[in-house]
Amino acid sequence: MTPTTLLWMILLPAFSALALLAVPKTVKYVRESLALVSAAVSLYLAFALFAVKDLSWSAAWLGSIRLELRLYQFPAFILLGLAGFLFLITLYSVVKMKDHPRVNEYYAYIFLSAALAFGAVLSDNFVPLVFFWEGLLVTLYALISLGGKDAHRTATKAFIISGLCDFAMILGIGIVWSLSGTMTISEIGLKPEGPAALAFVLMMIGAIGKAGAMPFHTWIPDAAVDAPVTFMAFMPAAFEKLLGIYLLARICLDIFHLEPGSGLSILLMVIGAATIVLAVMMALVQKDLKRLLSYHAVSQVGYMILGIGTAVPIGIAGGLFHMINHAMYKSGLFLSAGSVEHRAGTTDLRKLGGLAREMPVTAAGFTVCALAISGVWPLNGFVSKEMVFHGALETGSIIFAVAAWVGAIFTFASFLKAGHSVFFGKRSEERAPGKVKESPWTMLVPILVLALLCITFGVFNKLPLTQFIQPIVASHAEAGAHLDFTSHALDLFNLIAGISVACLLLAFGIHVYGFKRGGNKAYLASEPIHHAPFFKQMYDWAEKRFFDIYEQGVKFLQGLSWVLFKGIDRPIDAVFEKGATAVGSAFTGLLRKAHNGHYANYLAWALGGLVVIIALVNVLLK
Amino acid sequence: MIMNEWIVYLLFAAGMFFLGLYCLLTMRNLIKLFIGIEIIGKGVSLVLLSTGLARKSILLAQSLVVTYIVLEVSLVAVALAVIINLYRANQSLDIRSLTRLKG
Amino acid sequence: MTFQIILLAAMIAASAFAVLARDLLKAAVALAVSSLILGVIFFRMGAPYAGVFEISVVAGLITVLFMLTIALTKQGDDVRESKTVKIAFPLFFLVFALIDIFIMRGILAKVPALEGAAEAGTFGEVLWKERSFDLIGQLAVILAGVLSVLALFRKRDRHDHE
Amino acid sequence: MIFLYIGLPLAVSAVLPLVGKASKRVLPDILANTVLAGLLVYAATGARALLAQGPVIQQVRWLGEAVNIRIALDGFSLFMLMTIQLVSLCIALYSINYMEHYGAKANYYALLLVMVAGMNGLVLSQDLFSVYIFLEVAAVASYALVAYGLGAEELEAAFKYLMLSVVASAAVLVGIALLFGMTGALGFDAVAAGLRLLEAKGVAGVAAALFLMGFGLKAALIPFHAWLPDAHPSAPAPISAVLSGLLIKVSGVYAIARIAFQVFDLPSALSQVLMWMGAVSIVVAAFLALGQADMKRMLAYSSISQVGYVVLGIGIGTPLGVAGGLFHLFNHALAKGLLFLTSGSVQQATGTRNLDEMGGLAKRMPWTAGTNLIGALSISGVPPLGGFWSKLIIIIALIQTGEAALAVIAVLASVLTLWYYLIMQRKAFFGKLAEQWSKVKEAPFWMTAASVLLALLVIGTGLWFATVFSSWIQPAADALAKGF
Repeated sequence: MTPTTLLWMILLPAFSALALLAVPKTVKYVRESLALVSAAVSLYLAFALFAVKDLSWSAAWLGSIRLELRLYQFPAFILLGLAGFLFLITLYSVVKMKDHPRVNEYYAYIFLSAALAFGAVLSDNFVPLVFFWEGLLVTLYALISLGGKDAHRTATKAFIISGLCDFAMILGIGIVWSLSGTMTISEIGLKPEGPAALAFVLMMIGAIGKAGAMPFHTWIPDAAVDAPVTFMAFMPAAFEKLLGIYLLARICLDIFHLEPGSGLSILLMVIGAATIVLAVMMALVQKDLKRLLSYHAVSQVGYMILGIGTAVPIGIAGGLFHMINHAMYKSGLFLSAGSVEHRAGTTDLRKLGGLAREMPVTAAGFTVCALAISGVWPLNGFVSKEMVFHGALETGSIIFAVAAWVGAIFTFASFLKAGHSVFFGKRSEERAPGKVKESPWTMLVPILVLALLCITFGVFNKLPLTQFIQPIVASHAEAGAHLDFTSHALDLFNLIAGISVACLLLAFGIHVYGFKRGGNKAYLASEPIHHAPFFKQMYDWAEKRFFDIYEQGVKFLQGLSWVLFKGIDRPIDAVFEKGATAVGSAFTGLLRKAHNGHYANYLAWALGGLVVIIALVNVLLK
Repeated sequence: MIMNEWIVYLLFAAGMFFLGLYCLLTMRNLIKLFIGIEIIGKGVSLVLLSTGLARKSILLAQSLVVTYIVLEVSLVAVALAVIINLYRANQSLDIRSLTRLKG
Repeated sequence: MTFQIILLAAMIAASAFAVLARDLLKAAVALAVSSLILGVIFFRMGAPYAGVFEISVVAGLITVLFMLTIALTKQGDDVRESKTVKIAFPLFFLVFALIDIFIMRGILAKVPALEGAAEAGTFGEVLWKERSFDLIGQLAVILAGVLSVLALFRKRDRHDHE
Repeated sequence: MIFLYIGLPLAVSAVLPLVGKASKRVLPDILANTVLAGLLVYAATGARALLAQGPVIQQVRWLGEAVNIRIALDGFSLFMLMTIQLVSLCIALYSINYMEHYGAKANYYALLLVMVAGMNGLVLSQDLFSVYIFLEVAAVASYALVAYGLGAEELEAAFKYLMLSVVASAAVLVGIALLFGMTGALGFDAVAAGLRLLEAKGVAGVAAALFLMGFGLKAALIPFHAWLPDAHPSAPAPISAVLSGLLIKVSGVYAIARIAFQVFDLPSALSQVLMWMGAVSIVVAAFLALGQADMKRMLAYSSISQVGYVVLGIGIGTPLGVAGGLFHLFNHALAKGLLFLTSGSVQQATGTRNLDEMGGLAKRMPWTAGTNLIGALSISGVPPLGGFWSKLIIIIALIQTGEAALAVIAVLASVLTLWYYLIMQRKAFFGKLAEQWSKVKEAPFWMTAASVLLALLVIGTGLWFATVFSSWIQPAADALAKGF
């Protein structure tokens, strides 16, 4: 392992992207095998780098700015995760995206995103970081716009929101640079006070915007409908979460030293808690599986931000662990949804039902992942959520823990509803029996791998916690801190776990109640909450995109431009139109009439002009 | 005395200018118009040479006039070529037909 | 001086005839006559070279060019000049002459002038040595004229036009 | 050898018709462009060094003997030379493709070179009569070039141009004769010295007025402008660009400036008349441009309006005003050249100049549309392009001298300018692509290249205006203020 391997880690997917773009459409299998081989090699490289864990490489770039790459515990771990997801999603795409009209571009963008993401994770200098980060913005736009007709609008929305977040981050980086005098990330260690606090907030916006926290999330549910489902599993569910939370952790741990209980810590926790609760409330009432999943993708970010925001070791560890767990089960869920869409042709909960008989493997994978995201013992979600609860309680603010629990209740309730509607219960009347088959193996393998990983990381949580998470936190925590996270990982008999289990039971109760109220239709199970007095109003507003800052911003700008147009532009225009134009055109008309093309006329002007000038000069001379 | 002589020439030159401009302003035939230009040209040469006479530098004025005449020939050639082409294009030598460009 | 004034008046008369004549050929001839008279005036002013040029080039070459043009545009002859212009001419000319004699003369008499020394040398020396830059200009202007005539009478074959 | 500026183009143009017999297209293309490029390089490098010790008066030597050809080079002439060669080179490049279908390319280049030689000679000469001769050299070539298409409209425009121009030349000559009669001299400085001794205000004023009429007609100042909107649009596009970009400035503005400053020492009466002539031209021509539907005619009226700015700036007479006027001269030469070239591209592609028939051409001719927009923005005075800076300098100079009314006129007229250029942009390039233009193609390589080159120069002048201003404009303005 030479340091240049770091560079290859970035260049390999980049070159693959170019090669994939060049493969002609008519050639079969070449593209897919190339993509798979490239993804596999990336994964292998990531494993190899994970084993080394300590490398750095740098070269002069853009004049005095250095392209600095640095690998240590944390990036190595993220890199491994990214490469793993890249491989699984490529495998899945082999079938799912086979008939997409722009499949060339799709693969190219996926691998380009991977290259940029690897670069962003590895870079140890702000300039290349921003370069890679902004590059991701472009591929994000490109990938969403592959979705079809309406995707363009969503892509624009995603681009603008993410772009604003990135702009905030660049501003923050600028402040950090002026404060610390260096662009090399590993040399920076600031206390978030005064201007540094502002820088912290700005960079934080960049990070959580990438991860999709509220209020920067609104493009994700839209994209879930418009964009290819593999994109959802790839970008918002996996890559962007990993990158965003990775950067957030770097910001909180490396670049700044976030103190537990400080104002910024509480700000982060508030954002996290609000994201958990609000997004899960929205998820609960969705009638479309992909939309539902996408709101969960937002909601779960809240746990990570909450965990990291606690700034206590167990909270941070929980946040990071939740990040990797979430990437696994949310990808699994999106891929299962894709599998359903692939065979049943829809992801609308109202039109699905009883698919477990026809698609048992998909159903099993979905169930495991759904239980994991809901935090059911002994899956990985349970472990990481417990850690976040512990961390939240350790800061002494019970309210955050309560918010997290509320989130857990509705998460489980919504997944009961989703699973019940899609895979169990009665078969939908619209669907003829036997028409739907199980998906091909290349689609199932990624789902199963992810489901198995969910179980493994839950039952044998000691492995990831000691191997991956602990070293990361250890390198940043103060000496002597309590760093054994595994002690109560699967312990059911303590107060916190008890409350969690109670929450799950409550959720089950809510679901059963709603199911009965909705006339045994699972997709109506959330209606009682939907129509509860206070919530109804909120949901109505949410339906109207009342809380969508982008839509509101657009509306505001439209309103403003309307006011400007009617109030200022039109009156001015009227002055011009009625006043100036009338006078001007009369004058112009007169002048044009004078130019009648007669030579004698023109000559007479010239002679008259001569006489006038002679007179003028002589008058003025005296 | 010499100044008086100069004035006489200038007055007659002014007469030539008047004739030329009168022609340019009132006539319609393109060739006639150019005759007007020629008359103005004669006025100019007269002014130049008489000025040289008044300044006692007749040789210099002479060389100026010669240059001016050469120049005039060149100009006449071009102008008449334009007129012939115009006649071919319009089948008319009337200046009033030349009002296509206006506004 | 008196003879000179008579010549000048004759030149004006010839020019006026050139302006007013209905027949273009007569007008051209009148113009040539006017040039001839101017040439004689130049001679009498002590400028033989200018006189020769005026007579040979202006009265000769330019008149030939005029004739050629008139011949090439034979039907163009029938451009009807306005009658009132001819009738009004004496009136305008009288007004002008009065202005010329009484006002212009008054103004021109006041033209101040520096005393200058008489020049020495011959015409050739002046033209070739002092005004040699003008010769370049003459060359250029002849070149421009030739090229212009070439351009204006160039053959326009269809291929070129497309 | 400054004489090369006159001698080389003349010699080449004499040979070109013969060359044209041997090679119809390629050789004339190469020859003409090489000559202009060589002269440009010389102006930018060699001639600059000559000026290091101040103005140069060069005596041409021929066969080892001094010939009495005196040509003078100072900052002002050098600046004009630079502008002339720069724009004419771009135009010659453009002509490679554009003049294909006019035929007789060799003859065309020969006329172009004679015109350039005439302008160079005018700029380099230092006596009144030489100015007149070279004015005529350039003018005779320009008559033929305006009529080059040989259509009825071209000939009509050329005829009116010629007939008005000749009267103007007569006025100039009478003015020269008057000054000659008073001072007995023809050289600028000698005449100026004589005038100082005489203190002949009235007659000098008449002479000045005659010059103003003569050169004002060449510069197309209102009310002497009527030939320009006929002649400039009728000429082939590259010639329109030369006429609008160079000829009216060299034979009009340069001559006025040179004579007003160096011969008459710019009395305040002359300054006032110049400024007001400029202001009237700016406003009236801007209104006229507003009412045009013909693209090139609109550009032609715009030329009158912009020359008004130049004359206004020079007429102020303060160093800043003169510099601003000259800078605007330079900017306008580049931008108007560019605009006429792009209009030629549009005309060649669509076969029309009528703005109402166009629309959406930007989609089919992106380079043409883009470069046209740059030129239009520069002339309209949109920062940071060159036209903005020069107009700004003129306006500042006006305010400094207390001419608030003129400053307001200049500002308002620049709004008008923007207005009609926006009309042009909207009608020609923006909006929906009309059905009949769906097969229109972008202009050929050399035409696009010339437009892009000029556009880059326009942008460059704007971005590095301080450099351009201090290295070219300021020396020119200084030379004008000081004299030889």
